[in-house]
Amino acid sequence: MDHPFDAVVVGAGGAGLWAALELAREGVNTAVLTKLYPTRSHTGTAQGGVCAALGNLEEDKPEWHMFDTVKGGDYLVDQDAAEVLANEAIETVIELEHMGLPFNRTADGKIDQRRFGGHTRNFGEAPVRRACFAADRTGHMILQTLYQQCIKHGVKFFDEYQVLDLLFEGGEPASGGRAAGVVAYRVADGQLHTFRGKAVLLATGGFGRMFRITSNAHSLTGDGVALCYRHGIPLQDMEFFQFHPTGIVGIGILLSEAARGEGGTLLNDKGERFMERYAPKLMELAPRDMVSRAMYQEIRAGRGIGGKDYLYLDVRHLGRKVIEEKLPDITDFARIYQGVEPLKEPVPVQPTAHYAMGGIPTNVESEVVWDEKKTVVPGLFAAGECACVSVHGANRLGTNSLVDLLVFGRRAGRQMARYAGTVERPRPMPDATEPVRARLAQIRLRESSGESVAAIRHELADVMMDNVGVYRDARLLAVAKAKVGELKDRYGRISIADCGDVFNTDLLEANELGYLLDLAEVTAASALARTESRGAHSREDYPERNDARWLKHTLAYKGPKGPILKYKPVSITRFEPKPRTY
Amino acid sequence: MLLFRYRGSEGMLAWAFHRISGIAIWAFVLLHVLDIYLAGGDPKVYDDLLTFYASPLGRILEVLLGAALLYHALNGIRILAMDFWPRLTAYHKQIWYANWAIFIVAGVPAAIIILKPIFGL
Amino acid sequence: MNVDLRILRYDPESPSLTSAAKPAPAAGERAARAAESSGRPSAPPKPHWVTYQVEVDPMDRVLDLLIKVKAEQDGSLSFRRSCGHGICGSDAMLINNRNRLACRIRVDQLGKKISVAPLPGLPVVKDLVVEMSGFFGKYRSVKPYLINDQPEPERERLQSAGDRARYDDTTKCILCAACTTACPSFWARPEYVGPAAIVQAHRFIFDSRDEGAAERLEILADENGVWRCRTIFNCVDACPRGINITRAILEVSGAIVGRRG
Amino acid sequence: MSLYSRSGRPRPQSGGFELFVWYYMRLSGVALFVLALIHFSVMHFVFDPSQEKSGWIFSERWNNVLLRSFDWLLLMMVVSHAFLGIRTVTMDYFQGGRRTLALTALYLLGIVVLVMGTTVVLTVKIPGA
Ligand SMILES: Cc1cc2nc3c(=O)[nH]c(=O)nc-3n(C[C@H](O)[C@H](O)[C@H](O)COP(=O)(O)OP(=O)(O)OC[C@H]3O[C@@H](n4cnc5c(N)ncnc54)[C@H](O)[C@@H]3O)c2cc1C
Ligand code: HEM
Ligand code: SF4
Ligand code: F3S
Ligand code: FES
Repeated sequence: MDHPFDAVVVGAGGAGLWAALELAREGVNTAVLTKLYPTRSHTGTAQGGVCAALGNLEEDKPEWHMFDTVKGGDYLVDQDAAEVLANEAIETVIELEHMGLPFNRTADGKIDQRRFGGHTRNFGEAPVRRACFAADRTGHMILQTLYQQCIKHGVKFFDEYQVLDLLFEGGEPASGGRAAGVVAYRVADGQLHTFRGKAVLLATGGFGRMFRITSNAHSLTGDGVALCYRHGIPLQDMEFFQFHPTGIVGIGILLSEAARGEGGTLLNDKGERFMERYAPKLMELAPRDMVSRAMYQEIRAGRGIGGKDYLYLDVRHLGRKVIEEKLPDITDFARIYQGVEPLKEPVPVQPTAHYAMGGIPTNVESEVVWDEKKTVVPGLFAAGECACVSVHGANRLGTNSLVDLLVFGRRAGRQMARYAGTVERPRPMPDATEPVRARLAQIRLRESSGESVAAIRHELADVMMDNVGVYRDARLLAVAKAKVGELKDRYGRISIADCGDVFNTDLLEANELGYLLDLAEVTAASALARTESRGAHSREDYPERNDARWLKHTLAYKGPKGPILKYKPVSITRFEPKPRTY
Repeated sequence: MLLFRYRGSEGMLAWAFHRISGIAIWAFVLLHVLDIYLAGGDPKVYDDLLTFYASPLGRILEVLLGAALLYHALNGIRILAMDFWPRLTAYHKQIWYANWAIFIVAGVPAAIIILKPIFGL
Repeated sequence: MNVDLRILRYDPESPSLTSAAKPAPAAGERAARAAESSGRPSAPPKPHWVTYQVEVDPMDRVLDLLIKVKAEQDGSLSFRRSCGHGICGSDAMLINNRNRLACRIRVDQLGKKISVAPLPGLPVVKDLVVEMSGFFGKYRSVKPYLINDQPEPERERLQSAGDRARYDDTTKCILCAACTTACPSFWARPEYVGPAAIVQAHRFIFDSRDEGAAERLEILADENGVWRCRTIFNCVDACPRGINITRAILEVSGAIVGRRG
Repeated sequence: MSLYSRSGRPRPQSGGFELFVWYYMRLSGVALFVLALIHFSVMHFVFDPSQEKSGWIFSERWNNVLLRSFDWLLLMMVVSHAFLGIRTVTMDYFQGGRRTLALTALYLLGIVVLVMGTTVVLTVKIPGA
């Protein structure tokens, strides 16, 4: 079935919803496609907060926010984008409040703010209260509020329609084609639909599911990112993947940084606050890459709890009131998933794969750019975790992802509305669904003795966790690269149990595994090439940051025998790179 | 059927009993109106009726009716109280147990009084 | 530790190849079946119980068990899941005859025999997947968004911490449908707007910044609105977010009575 | 009201009546709590009707206009409360044509009971008076 629209938004997390809202306000005929019901999007799991220099409790300025973002990202941040982020954070947060978001309040009725890792006053002096929050359900409230507004404005949703391909008119992006729509699979009955649009937004979220221990949802398989890659658009800075310091041991469920923002501490087996040794000024509120590395070093030095591979997060001294009012969900997670009572005992934690700094390269208007000269792919947009405007550089600061969604989701919507007014709607493409049909048939119809999807998924998660984790070196990465290659071969021979049409998650999971394999390959290759340590990318064989050689963004193009790596410069406007200490 | 398969807790039981007791009392009231109507026409019928009420079976039925009425009345007040003070919902189980306490304290002596004659006391 | 996991599976009229009821098809038959299945109008799927033996850790959650069965025993088992930690609302289902989120209930809380069935009272699509459009339609019907036509101030609207606390409980809802589908009133009359929608309406009716309370109360005062609640509390027992739903419902009916009576 | 039809929910019907039923159930509930319990205890503990002769009810109880009105009020309350209660139950468990049928039967029954009850209370002559 063919659906003609003017704009197509893929993904209904924070980024997609805000873009859809802008489009609806501008009266653009928009379809929002999402493989989950919108309220199931991963934005809903974000806990801690969203940063904006409102200065409600103490003096704060957007310039400070910008500086923290740039420094936190180890100077790989594009500073023009970071400036936009820090400035527009304020108006987007205020607008969210106007939309009804139930922020916690200060005594005088303003939006309450708390401390978060890496956010400081006066260019690094001391932690500042910048994270606006709604208990520890900030993401949940953002997702709900934006969805509510979309309903109010009559946005058309196509729930449980999974996009399986992108359509271009006039050739692939590299040969000047423009985005023309998407092919989507209706999960309920397995039918393929085409959605035509002048402007197409990808807001499909992250891909943490390539790691064994991750805070990411099962559905975060990088669909949009991988589809771009397969259409010749390069992926930027994929070697930078953030490990969050405090995941629940063994399963990776996140205990928000808000726990530390409110004063929680990290302890080793001897009961020491070991962060004193690694970041004397900010202690536990140093950026995540540093804290995760510090934890790994403690564990390696045998100071993990009982000599094992985890440490303690201690919030007992915060008192029942703070814990129950400001951290209720986190407390609940510890109780349910670990059987630990945070009021009485310290909570065992270990770093967990959390956030993809890299993704689809875009400019500050959220347009996808496909080469080193930032040439725009007409009509194609990306925002949210799947995109890389590079406001996070080599390491994202806590709360900056939600700001990223709001600021660049909104910009995407506005720019799409402008753009859609200037071009004709793409013509119907009768054969558009054919490649997808063929791809699915290959998986669906192979006889049942093939390779197992679950086995490949597990082996992938293991090798990525063990070899492309917090610490890396040439040998580990080479092994990972080879292993992923082998898994890709085996993936070519998979077979599945379900060949029906109705809610066939067997088929969809098999297809998603293909995306994860592509992205894992790019991640390993990009990481192997970057012979320095920067932000979340720590090479033990190259422990220093090397600005002379590596102050540049990686661009990985799909080649016939694996990724082809190119580089593009970092935009530096105000802050010259300096050593990064806290 | 779902109603029997689903494992509800106190609230669901309280409702099921309330509904059942309401229906049961209603059935009794129907009969009661009918019998009084007939008795109004013919004192003889009324005497027969009274004899039945005095019989052991009649007394047991009366105790059951009383129990249904008492439960329904108490739980009705529980619902009313929550309607007017929604905060009380947090204690709906406790209130239900308190109802049972009252039910026993008030109901058992009453039942004894009604049943006594069966045992010739 | 081994558990018996009984799953109430619903086969839609399409070829599931290894579903326990059917033998795996011979080579070549797969293509024929797939071809035959496309585009066929779907008949209501048929239910049957299937028992799986699963090796588990007591701290595993039911969702882990389902994933394990799908990975190791039968890939054709369908269920929804996403976040895996009780925050997205995908995997509400009937577990040991009570509605819960599969990712929030541990094996050690359930015992060695675990039964899993789709949410009661909604049409089943396949296995543990139910049709949600009616549920979300009811959600939409209560105008679940802030209504305030006053010009927006430059900065945030002010709200006291007390006014904020007034509706805190109902902001937690993740629209998982566990409550509505646990409600005997809803089973009896599927037209009942249901506890989830009332919770969502409550969240705005009691928000000091909202001005749409009258419209929503009007909607909820109708035949299928708050009056259908019989204070049964199954909703509260089922809610994975621990919301005191009945209280919210009674506050809404109180508001209607207060306005009209 | 476009939002309404999109929602898949029927348009509002008889909203005012449902509110009335809800309220009335509660008001009559309170009244019944007092009246019915008094009635039951009077009948069983103050007098024991099974110990009385048939004349008692006519000679003592209904000689008093006040007690007669009390019984009539009680009857009205019980019948209306129970009647509306059963209406809810009926509507819960019967759909479509069967619901109409069951409700009609219920309404008829209600009228019959009211008429019968009122006749008894109003017209019964006091024997021997
Ligand atoms: C546990 C956790 C806590 C976090 N806490 C914070 C925090 O406190 N502060 C902060 O700033 N950041 C936080 N983050 C990061 C932040 O939440 C995410 O980066 C952000 O929510 C991503 O939003 P998104 O809009 O890009 O995508 P998502 O919210 O992930 O949404 C993706 C959407 O795309 C759809 N989709 C995906 N693939 C397809 C397809 N093929 N077809 C159709 N639709 C598709 C999905 O259905 C979904 O609607 C946290 C992340 C995690 C995991
Ligand atoms: C003695 C005092 C009584 C009180 C306080 C009382 C109270 C109530 C209340 C509050 C309800 C509404 C329940 C709800 O909406 O969920 C109700 C329902 C009902 N009552 Fe009563 N009631 C009393 C006596 C009676 C009597 C004497 C009868 C029968 C003759 C009766 C029959 C019913 C019925 C059939 C229902 C409907 C039950 C349902 O919907 O599940 N009640 N009662
Ligand atoms: S109120 Fe609770 S049970 Fe109901 S939908 Fe919301 S979260 Fe789920
Ligand atoms: S279970 Fe149903 S009846 Fe009311 S209290 Fe909950 S909505
Ligand atoms: S998977 Fe998200 S709630 Fe269970």
